[in-house]
Amino acid sequence: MTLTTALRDQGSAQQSSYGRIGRFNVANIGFALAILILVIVASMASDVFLTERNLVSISRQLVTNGLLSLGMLLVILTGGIDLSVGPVVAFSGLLATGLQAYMPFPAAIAVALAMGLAVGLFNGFMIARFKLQPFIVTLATMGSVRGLLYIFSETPQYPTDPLFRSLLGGGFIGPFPVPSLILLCIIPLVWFYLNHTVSGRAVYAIGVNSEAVRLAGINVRRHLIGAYAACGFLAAFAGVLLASRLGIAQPSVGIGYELDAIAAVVIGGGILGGGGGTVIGVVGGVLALALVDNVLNLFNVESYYQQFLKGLIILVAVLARRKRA
Amino acid sequence: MTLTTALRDQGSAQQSSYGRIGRFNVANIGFALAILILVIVASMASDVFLTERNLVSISRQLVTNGLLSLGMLLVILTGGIDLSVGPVVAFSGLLATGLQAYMPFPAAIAVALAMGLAVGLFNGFMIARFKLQPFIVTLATMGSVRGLLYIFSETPQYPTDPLFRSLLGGGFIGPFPVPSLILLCIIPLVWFYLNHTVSGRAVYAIGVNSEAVRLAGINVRRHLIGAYAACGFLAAFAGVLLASRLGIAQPSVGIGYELDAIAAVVIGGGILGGGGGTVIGVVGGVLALALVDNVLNLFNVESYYQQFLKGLIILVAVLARRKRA
Amino acid sequence: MLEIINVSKSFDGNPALRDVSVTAAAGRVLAICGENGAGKTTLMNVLSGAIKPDQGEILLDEVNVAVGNPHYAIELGIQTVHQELSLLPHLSVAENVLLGKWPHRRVGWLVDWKETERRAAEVIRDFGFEGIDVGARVSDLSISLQQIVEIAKALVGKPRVLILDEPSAVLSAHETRLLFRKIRELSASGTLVIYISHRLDEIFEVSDNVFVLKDGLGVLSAETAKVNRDLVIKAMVGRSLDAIYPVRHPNIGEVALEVRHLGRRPLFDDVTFTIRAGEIVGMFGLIGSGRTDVAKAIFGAEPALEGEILVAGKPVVTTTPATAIAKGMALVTEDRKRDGLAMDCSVLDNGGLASMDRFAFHGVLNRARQGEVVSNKLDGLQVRPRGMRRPVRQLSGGNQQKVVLGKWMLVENTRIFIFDEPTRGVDIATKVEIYRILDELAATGQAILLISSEMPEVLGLCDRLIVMRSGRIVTILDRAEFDMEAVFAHAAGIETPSSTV
Amino acid sequence: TAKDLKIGVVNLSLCCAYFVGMDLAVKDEAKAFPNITVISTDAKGDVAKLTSNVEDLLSQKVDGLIISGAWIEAAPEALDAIKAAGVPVVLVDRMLKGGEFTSWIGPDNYAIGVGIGEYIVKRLDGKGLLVILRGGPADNSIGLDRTNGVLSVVEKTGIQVEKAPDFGGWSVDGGFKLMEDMLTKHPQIDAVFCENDSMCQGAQKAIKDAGRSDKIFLTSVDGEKGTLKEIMSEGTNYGATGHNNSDQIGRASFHRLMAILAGAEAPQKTVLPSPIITKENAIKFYNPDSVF
Ligand SMILES: Nc1ncnc2c1ncn2[C@@H]1O[C@H](COP(=O)(O)OP(=O)(O)OP(=O)(O)O)[C@@H](O)[C@H]1O
Ligand SMILES: Nc1ncnc2c1ncn2[C@@H]1O[C@H](COP(=O)(O)OP(=O)(O)OP(=O)(O)O)[C@@H](O)[C@H]1O
Ligand SMILES: [Mg+2]
Ligand SMILES: [Mg+2]
Repeated sequence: MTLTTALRDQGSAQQSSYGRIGRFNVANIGFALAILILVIVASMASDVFLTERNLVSISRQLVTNGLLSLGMLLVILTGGIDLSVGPVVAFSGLLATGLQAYMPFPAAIAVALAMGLAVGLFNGFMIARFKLQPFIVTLATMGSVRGLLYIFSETPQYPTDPLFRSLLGGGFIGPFPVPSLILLCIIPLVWFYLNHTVSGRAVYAIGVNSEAVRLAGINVRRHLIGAYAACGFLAAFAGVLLASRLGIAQPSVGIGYELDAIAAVVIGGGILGGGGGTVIGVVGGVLALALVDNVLNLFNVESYYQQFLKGLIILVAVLARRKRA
Repeated sequence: MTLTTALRDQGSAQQSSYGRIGRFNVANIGFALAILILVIVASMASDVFLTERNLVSISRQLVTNGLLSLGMLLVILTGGIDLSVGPVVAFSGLLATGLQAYMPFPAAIAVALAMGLAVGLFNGFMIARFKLQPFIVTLATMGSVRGLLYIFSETPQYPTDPLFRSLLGGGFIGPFPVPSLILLCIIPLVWFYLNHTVSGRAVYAIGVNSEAVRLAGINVRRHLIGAYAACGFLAAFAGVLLASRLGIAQPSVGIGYELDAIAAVVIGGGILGGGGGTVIGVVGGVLALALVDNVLNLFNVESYYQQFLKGLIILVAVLARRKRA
Repeated sequence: MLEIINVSKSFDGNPALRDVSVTAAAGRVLAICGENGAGKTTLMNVLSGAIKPDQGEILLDEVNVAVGNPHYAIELGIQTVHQELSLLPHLSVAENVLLGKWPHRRVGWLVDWKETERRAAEVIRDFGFEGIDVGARVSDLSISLQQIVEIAKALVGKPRVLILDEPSAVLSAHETRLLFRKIRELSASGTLVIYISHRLDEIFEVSDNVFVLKDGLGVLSAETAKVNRDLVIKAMVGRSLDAIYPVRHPNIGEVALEVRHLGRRPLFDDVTFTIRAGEIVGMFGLIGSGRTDVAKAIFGAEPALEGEILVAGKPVVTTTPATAIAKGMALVTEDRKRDGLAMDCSVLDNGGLASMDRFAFHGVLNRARQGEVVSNKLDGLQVRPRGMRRPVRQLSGGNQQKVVLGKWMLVENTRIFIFDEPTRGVDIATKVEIYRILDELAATGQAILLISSEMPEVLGLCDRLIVMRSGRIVTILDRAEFDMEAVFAHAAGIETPSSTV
Repeated sequence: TAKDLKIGVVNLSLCCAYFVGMDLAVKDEAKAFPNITVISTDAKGDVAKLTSNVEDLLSQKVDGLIISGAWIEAAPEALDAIKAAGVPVVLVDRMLKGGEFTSWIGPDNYAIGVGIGEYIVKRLDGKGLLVILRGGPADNSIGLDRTNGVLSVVEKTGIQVEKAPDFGGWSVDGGFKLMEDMLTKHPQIDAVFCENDSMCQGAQKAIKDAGRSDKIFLTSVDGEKGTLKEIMSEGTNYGATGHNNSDQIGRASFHRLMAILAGAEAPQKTVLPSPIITKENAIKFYNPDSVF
């Protein structure tokens, strides 16, 4: 046995006892088990839960929060937060549909994505350049972008090109909905970015100690801005997919979306302020939230009780994760 | 020259540039100036700004955010955050009005305040005992309390006792509205608590380094729970005053109030994550936000442009504070 | 008076203390020695109530204090100066000193600020530091004065047991002397003082008894007078160390770094010196003399405002660390917790942080190769415990320091190494290793600037020595001119007959 | 030498096309009169902010107020303050309880619900399963009235009613998601009623994606441009919408206020007719240039 393999073995043995760093630690396994139990209970208690129809529904419903949560993960890893994703979703949908009257729909989509990128770049720039608190910067952007999008259009916009819906949000490849497939492609991309690129590793480290990263000769500002830009871009992308799935873009959409995304990241083991969070955890968090929604609806739980229970479930989820960690 | 004096010289040289622990530092003075300029410009540009009627309006409008921001300050000083204040405001209003059918209104108010205290204690307990992240705990409570209050009453509640309105939210002492006077009394109380009580000092210290505070033999858990309890209590109090001012308790009220309160604290120099924030700063922040709202209305700025501008103004406010700090 | 009986503690299954027993009497000074990670701090954490032991008890006059409650320990008169600074930087000195012991008027929850300031001033004055203004903000004090404040916290009310966990690491010789005076005063009046330090000279100077921990086991417990340096080292390290400093065979080449009239007032001004390839140049000065600021300026972390920097004879402009690294510089920062390491990240990520480009192709990392190279390097530095995925937070201080060294040694094409207090808080065996590494680096033609506050270290290792005072270079000495008294006189600004500026 | 007039429009919310349309209609009517200024405010759904906005407008000495209370039931303090200031106020759309007002113009949401209910009963021939998607939250009296209106008719027949347990938030995506869950749960659905058009627009897509468009028809309330177009289109399963013309209501409210300011004795309550729009009559109501 060579030295390196010895080290590696040791590494994997230790993983079990050290939460955050490992990919498959106890907390994650417990979490996966909890989701599995939820699925089993649901499929026994409700005969429609495991139908193709319902699974397709769930897989489409979690796309928006999935994309937002992945972006939010990047930002939370740097120690930040992005409250402005909700309005970006709404604005992007309006642009992607409303501009179809003036240009082909791919161009409209490009404008929408560019807007998301721009908002993200702006957030990142203000935070990185002026060392402002991410919460307050993105809170301000949240208000401003919401104002802007209403200035752009105070009424819903409808796509004019039918392909916009049938190719993207409303499309299917075999039995699989296109938006879900897109999300499925983006998840490993983000994972690869975080784990196998210089920039991704820097993002992880910046959230823990940005001064140490800077002194290691890494351009902290660039990676910080990059994380916010990616988050804005993903939010805009989510907005395009949402509008194309619904066949309409409403200006009032997206309120509270940022909280859902943050909840998914934290339930998945993310730590606000940086230093914790994995793609697999986020996927679990998004899945858990979507399943809870779906199951509560299938079990016909009244709206207020749903809201009440959802709060409790979030609490139990973070408690359980803590206990096992 | 001996060594100690050499050191001493350097020590005192450093000090003069920072001054004593400043209650009135440069950033705060600049901030006060900015508010003053806003007031002067507004009173020159609008002939109604300085009318008694408008000043009374402003002073009543800022009561809710004033109380919430003071509570939020305590929590932010400990390094936390409380997202659950909005539903507490709504629930408290419902209890204080709805229960008047069954008991005299002071008893109904007592129940409402007790509810706020209980929510705060719950938040604090979960955060202090289980070391959970405040953001996610209070996000969960936010949902749960919102659900609960709808379970309590799906429809608005109206006060039955006319004194409830005329003594509290709707009352005047001379030209001064009662709620504003109450806020005016609570501000120095919170200041006194933070600066002159053992618990207040502990709150300041916990946000900076809670481990150090624990090692100094201080019961961190108790003071942490206390801060959340106070925040919940103040939110409930704000809810009672609001319901009594409006003459109606609406279950859906309070959405986004937590963000306004956080914005006021941060604009006033508070630091999310602990270690910064003063009562005087918060008062400035609350005042600034209320003035901006009022002035934008008086200047007849369209709703969406208001929203856009408000975001920008928040950004400029924190930027300006940073520059001077 | 104090009986530590069979105390054990492990973290995540790794034992930090194994069945440790030791006793000490009132009025004595007990020194605890051991390598980094031996368990010294853990033992003191048990005693001070910061953590609860897995088993065993600690009796203070027959009362068990090992219950994991700091408040209880303080009530019993156990006062602790923790190894990590635990001050609240934005609060005043007075408040920090009396944190948790705020004096109050009549009602228990009302703080009496006048009394707070008065008592804090009294404690600090009795300690010998009248110069510290108790109204000042702690963050405005220099690091060493902050440490004085930290110690003063433990002196409020007469402690029955005073624990000092490496208090001298950031203190100057003079301040250390005042501390020792205080220790003697307290022990004379019946306080048991427990003193932890990696500096054996201090141990022999101040302690009555010495207790040595190795890998969580108590391996030596004796009266200080009855043991000698070698015996203690042997107990700590498990073998003797014959030579602390490597014998230098300098092979000095071209000028690698030249600094001309560098300034960033008021921190430092008119700093001019050169370092040649293969040379170790020391930089000595009192704490706060501006050495770190010079290092940061050269490295572009906080760029200089005046002057120029030449690398291999060519002027360079270092505005960011990245540009400095590109010119072949590396800076091992003095405060590893604040500037050196991302504590929650893994050993691998920290070790590989500065050299990622080596393993990257268009920004995509070859993680397998990176892991292999980093773990080889850290293994060569004998970082313990091994395991690349462990967060560095869980390593002891000395091992953390080795990770920082490894991080910079992995960067390719480095010609100039700046070490800022590389041996602070590091045990004697690791120090020897670090000295060996410095010597080896020099032997491979690197130019080395060694900033240190430890006189023996700079005298033992350096080829030339820069002495700084108040942000200016007072003198630069060749090895032949090295003389402890003279260097100290220069640094402190005390006139001596031999001083030449 | 005409006197300048200042009119305040107090909107509870400008979130959605319906309310925006009303606000724009008032401004549009006012444009014709050079000496009339309209000041419009947005309370973002919060009754406290609405009260503040009323106070701010009174500070500016407006001559008259139009309040679009949207989904709140009452705003006593706001109405009291207006009364104290002696300014006439016209309520549009929502008739606020617990306070005095000069005049109200709006639809009767309950009646609209009844109309839709009758359409559903007729088309289902008194049997089948009707799914109801509510906007929420429960203190939203617009939705309550509409649903209660539908229920008052439907419950007397053999039609089964299933309310989606959660609220759709009045939005397209909310309707979409609720409908997906309901489609999963109920293999046989015959009709859908949504408390507004937006939710049904989402629900329609969900039904289409489930391949059940030919078995389920949709009904809603509002008469948005998009919905009207859909109802007119060939082979659609969008059955009917209750016409709630915010443009018309907005214009009417402006003229009502003008009349009051001119000294006219106005009726205190005016219900605007809300016809049920189906394929047959949709063309009469469709205006491609309208905002709403
Ligand atoms: N909180 C912790 N979690 C995990 N391991 C820990 C923790 N604290 C200490 N350890 C481990 O326990 C062992 C003893 O550490 P300790 O801090 O007591 O050493 P020390 O003798 O004080 O060393 P140093 O001289 O570097 O201060 C080390 O191996 C360290 O890695
Ligand atoms: N009170 C303080 N708070 C935070 N940082 C400080 C403080 N005092 C000094 N520093 C920083 O710590 C570093 C120490 O620099 P200093 O000017 O004290 O010179 P030094 O000779 O390097 O001192 P040392 O011997 O401690 O290394 C500098 O980067 C300085 O900016
Ligand atoms: Mg230690
Ligand atoms: Mg230094």
